[in-house]
Amino acid sequence: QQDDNVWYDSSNIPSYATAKRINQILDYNWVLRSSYLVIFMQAGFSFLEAGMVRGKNTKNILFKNLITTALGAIFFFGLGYSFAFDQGKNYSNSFVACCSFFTLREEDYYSWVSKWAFSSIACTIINGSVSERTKMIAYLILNSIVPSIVYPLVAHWVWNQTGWLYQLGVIDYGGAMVVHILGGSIGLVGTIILGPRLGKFDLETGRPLVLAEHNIVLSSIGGMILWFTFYGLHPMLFGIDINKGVIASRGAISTTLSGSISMVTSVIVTLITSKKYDLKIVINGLLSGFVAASSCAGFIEPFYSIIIGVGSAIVYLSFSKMLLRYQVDDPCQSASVHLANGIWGSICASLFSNRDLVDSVYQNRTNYLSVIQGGFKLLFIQLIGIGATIIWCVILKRYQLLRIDSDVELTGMDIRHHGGAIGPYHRPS
Amino acid sequence: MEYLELNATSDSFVAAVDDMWVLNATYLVFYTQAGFCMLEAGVVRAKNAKSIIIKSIIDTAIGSLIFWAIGFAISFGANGNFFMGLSQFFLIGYTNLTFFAYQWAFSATSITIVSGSLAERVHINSCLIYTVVMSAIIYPFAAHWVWAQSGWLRKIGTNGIIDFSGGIVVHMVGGAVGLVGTYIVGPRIGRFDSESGKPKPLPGHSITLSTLGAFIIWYGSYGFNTGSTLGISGGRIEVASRSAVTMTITATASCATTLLAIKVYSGKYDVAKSVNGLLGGLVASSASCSMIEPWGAFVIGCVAAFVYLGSSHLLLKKRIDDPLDNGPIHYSCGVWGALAVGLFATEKDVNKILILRNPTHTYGLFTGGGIEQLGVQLLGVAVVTLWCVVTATILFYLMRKFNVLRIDPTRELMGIDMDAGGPAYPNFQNI
Amino acid sequence: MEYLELNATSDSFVAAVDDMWVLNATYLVFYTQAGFCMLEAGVVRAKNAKSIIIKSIIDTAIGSLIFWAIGFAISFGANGNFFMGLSQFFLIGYTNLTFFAYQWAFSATSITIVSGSLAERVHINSCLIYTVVMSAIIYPFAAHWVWAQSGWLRKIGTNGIIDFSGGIVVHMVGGAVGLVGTYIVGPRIGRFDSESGKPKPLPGHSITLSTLGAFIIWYGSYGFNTGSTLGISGGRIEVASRSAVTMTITATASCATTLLAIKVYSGKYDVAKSVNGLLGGLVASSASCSMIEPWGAFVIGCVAAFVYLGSSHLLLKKRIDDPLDNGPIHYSCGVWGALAVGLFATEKDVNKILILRNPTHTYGLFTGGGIEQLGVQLLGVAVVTLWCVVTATILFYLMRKFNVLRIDPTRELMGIDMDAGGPAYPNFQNI
Repeated sequence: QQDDNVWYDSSNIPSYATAKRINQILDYNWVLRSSYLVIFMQAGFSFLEAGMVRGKNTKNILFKNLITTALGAIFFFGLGYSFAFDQGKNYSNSFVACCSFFTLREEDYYSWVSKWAFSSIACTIINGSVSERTKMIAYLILNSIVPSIVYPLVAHWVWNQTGWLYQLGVIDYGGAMVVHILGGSIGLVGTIILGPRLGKFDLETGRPLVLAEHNIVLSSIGGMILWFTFYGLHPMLFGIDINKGVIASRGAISTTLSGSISMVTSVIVTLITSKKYDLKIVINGLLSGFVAASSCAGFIEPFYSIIIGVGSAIVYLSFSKMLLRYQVDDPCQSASVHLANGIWGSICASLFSNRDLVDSVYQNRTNYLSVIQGGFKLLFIQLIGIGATIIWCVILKRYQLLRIDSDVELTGMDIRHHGGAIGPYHRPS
Repeated sequence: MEYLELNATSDSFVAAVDDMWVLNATYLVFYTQAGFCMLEAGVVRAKNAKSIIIKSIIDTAIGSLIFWAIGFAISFGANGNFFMGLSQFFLIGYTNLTFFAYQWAFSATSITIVSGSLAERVHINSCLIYTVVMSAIIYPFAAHWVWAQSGWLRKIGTNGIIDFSGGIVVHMVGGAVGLVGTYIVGPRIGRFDSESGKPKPLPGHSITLSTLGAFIIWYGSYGFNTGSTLGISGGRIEVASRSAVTMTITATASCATTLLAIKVYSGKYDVAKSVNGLLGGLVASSASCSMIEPWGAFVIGCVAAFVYLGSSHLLLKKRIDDPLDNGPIHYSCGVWGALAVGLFATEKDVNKILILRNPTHTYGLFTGGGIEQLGVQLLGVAVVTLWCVVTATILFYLMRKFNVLRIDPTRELMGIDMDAGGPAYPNFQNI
Repeated sequence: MEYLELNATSDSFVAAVDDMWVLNATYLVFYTQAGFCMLEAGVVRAKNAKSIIIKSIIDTAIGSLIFWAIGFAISFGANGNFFMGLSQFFLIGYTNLTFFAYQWAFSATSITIVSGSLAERVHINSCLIYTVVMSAIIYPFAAHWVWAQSGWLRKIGTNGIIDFSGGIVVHMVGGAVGLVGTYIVGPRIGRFDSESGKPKPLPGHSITLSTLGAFIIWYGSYGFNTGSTLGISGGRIEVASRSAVTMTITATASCATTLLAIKVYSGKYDVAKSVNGLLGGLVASSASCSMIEPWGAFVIGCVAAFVYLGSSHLLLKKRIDDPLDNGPIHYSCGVWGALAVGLFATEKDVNKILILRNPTHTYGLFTGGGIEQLGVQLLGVAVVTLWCVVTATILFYLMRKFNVLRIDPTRELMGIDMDAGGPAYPNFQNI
């Protein structure tokens, strides 16, 4: 007798291995597994951001990302999921769904995991923008509101079949609008309201000064983890069967190509302009390409990802330059990476998407030809989607963020609020 | 590469998909080794970073080999009696390699927990000894009793003991052995004030590393907790998604509660303790995650935070020095998670899990299933605790007796890394 | 998710699931890039941390682009002859994107290995050049000969050469090119005493980082070694489970043997070398993992440890400075793994793998299958080595000739990070 069946006896399991049933199981499997990868993105972002802030605020940013994830889960469970994807007999229109709070139907469990994973990424992107100078209480408020209402509504519009943007025909393959534009634009507004970090811009000339990141090695761990986990973010939404398997492989390839090209382009451009290999730009250039690919990676021929990648490097570099010119201080360059390239990617979706591929995963709606196939309607629709997301975020962001005292900012938050610096053995120089 | 030809029938196909699910989960569980290693390395001081890493590697490498040779046969070998499995040492004659791989990864996790408790003050040599004993004796017997179909705790009461994915077998066992070890070894030099007896902080050298470790453990826990369905066919994928949801809620609730409790109590946001709260939540969810409703998961998480904080406080009061708080996290929260099965398990889900038997009417106390299951869980917890405490006491007592346990005080002050070929960060200055 | 009606036929499921398996494995293999990057960053000194990371990322990005444009067509393009594939450059007309993605990730791994061997003393620019040559020429030809159905090594003897998941193609090629590179570049300043010629240690700046890297590589190797089944249907999942188990045994046995051998020899526990032993085990298992019994895996692992230690010692004796020991790990253990197929492969498993042909009676020497397979493996190893050595010698010799290889000595002493925008840790004081 073999003692290796801990819980189940397969002979007693009812065999409903019908085609439909197996397909459903595989969908679950695919989505759950991808969700785990996306949750692991939290580690990637934490290290990316922890390395890019100054040593005195490392603990603070790690802490914020941890608590973002935790609070986000609770609020998204309680309120957010219902606003976005309420599937019960309850109220649901094209703008919002309602109101089975704090309850999930069993068949929604796997979907909850994946949607929560997306929402936590959006929140973490915001943390990068407003790092090093925000009061903890402001964070806690922000990270309760975003997953309970801000993210859910956009997710409802873009991903839910009843959502108005979905019905218009908006394409979002892996969260370009719902995650990247949303997180990036809230972060940008936040960082504008907060103002730059002390000492980031010269008081007289207004020129940007260098506030060097304290541990770029850490950021590159983060960047590499993000590379891995983007493979979970991108092909997740649609589940898997033979058609979608092809789309997922296509997405993986386009994602890789777009990120690689974007990174190489950023490196070359920086080499020409400043004669240096700058690791921060290498990492952010790579991520820019991934973000741009998130709108349409599965729907395009791999060839077009070259254009997307080159474009995203230029978008990233010029947007971050523009922010500095207007004295907007974005410590981790989150707005340039996520907002600017989310927009760029969403536009690319309308330029290069293959209609047949889009049709094979989006059901019950009309899709339009992309620009290379001779149609312009999709372009307008994507622009409407981008605009709606940004406007929604900006409106909601107009409450006052509370900034920490300037002496705390100078000493560093780790000492003042977290009981000591990151490592007592490291002597800050 | 391109060697195999397709030759599928639909029966074996379903089985293949099930195995795929388990294999992927196995990889994730092995990956938690990286998480534990980083967590431990970050929490110790820089002068001991290298030695804790080497212990962690020894654990994994040697523990795996021993479990392959001996442990697995004791846990799950064929022809087992109520007490132990008796054959298939070295996997000879065993064919279900997927299941073996998964169990193997579990055993590695349990062993790694111990090295954290003994951090910063024991010989590296000692780790060879306790790894062998742990993976050949302590863990396998507990696993047999709780998990194998012939194990005696499995046969008690209506349902037998329920430990869905290792809250008792992995976490409690690892935590209890570590706790006994840390008690016998005694506190690190400088941990308690020699006059007043008050604890003094010995902060770890890199909170970033330990946070990285915690995130990796969280990620790996999705394999740990949802892979225990051992497949996705026959309704098991719903069990897996339930586990993923409840585990996430428990962990985040525990993390948030810890955070707020400390903020209220001391006015500071404490990263290290919040990370531990997160881990405590993950531990508390592993026994019960497949059988509870989300609200139950939330309650379990909130309570787990106080279980963790309370036991951590208690340890300090008793002047027991557990550098990583592995006792409070893995033992205390593991106990709480095991009991939570008897409190929150729902009828529908228990029947889904225990598909082998007739429909049962014994389940969680708070969900209306009577007190029996709670009693069985309590008994199981007590038995496993007793087993660990007795064996671990003998083990560590003998090690102390033969003087292979604690490093001498000068060495301890200089850092154990001196035995491991110099400091971990030769380019930086230690202060 | 909510988008789709379900309407699939059972054939398409099987194909979809197979693709899903391979895709997941692909992601894991790409993740080993993170592992290699961390490993390399930890092993170099702090002043070169940034530059090695840049090299590692550039390798991956540019290598991927070139392999997509040219390399894949040479390896696996349609209408190939015995020597090379001839069409489907830029993937034009190629539809099996899953297979491509997987091969792609393999090529990236092979290229990354080279950058470790050249660490701390070459221009960042140089990595652009060798990455292009490596991914357009050196790697693709080797892959075609060993893996493509029309490749000439595949057609030799009864079974042809067997390299289940890249022991020859990925590890040996990467290791050999790196070794030639490091020989031509010469040792780092200060590595060998200028008078006695004795090696002096240049310890890496962060052992925690390199351990993390090794753990990530271990995790990624589950994708690397078990994904090569290219699917799970038709009994392939059993092959995958076997690979996972044997790979783990080989790796842990190699790690434990290295650790104990060094402890016996020098009385110290050496983390860096144990980690390398682990990696050597992973490398040694990749050619053979699907065709051996667990005991064979154990033997392969124990031998791999000595293969690694021996070649590492030999390199130092010959005053060749390989900062990461990539030559001993990837080349020597790769060779040993390739030969191990001819020694330990079992009849049953070889027939499972080579399902395309008639039942074969040629397999491992020690398992009773005669000496033929060992001869074929030896020939393959020799051919691939020759190919790599010749092409790499030309490449690096030309680079040295045009002075784009080695950085000037002042720069080398200051650290290459000066070219990469300043030190990696501006908040910390280097000593």
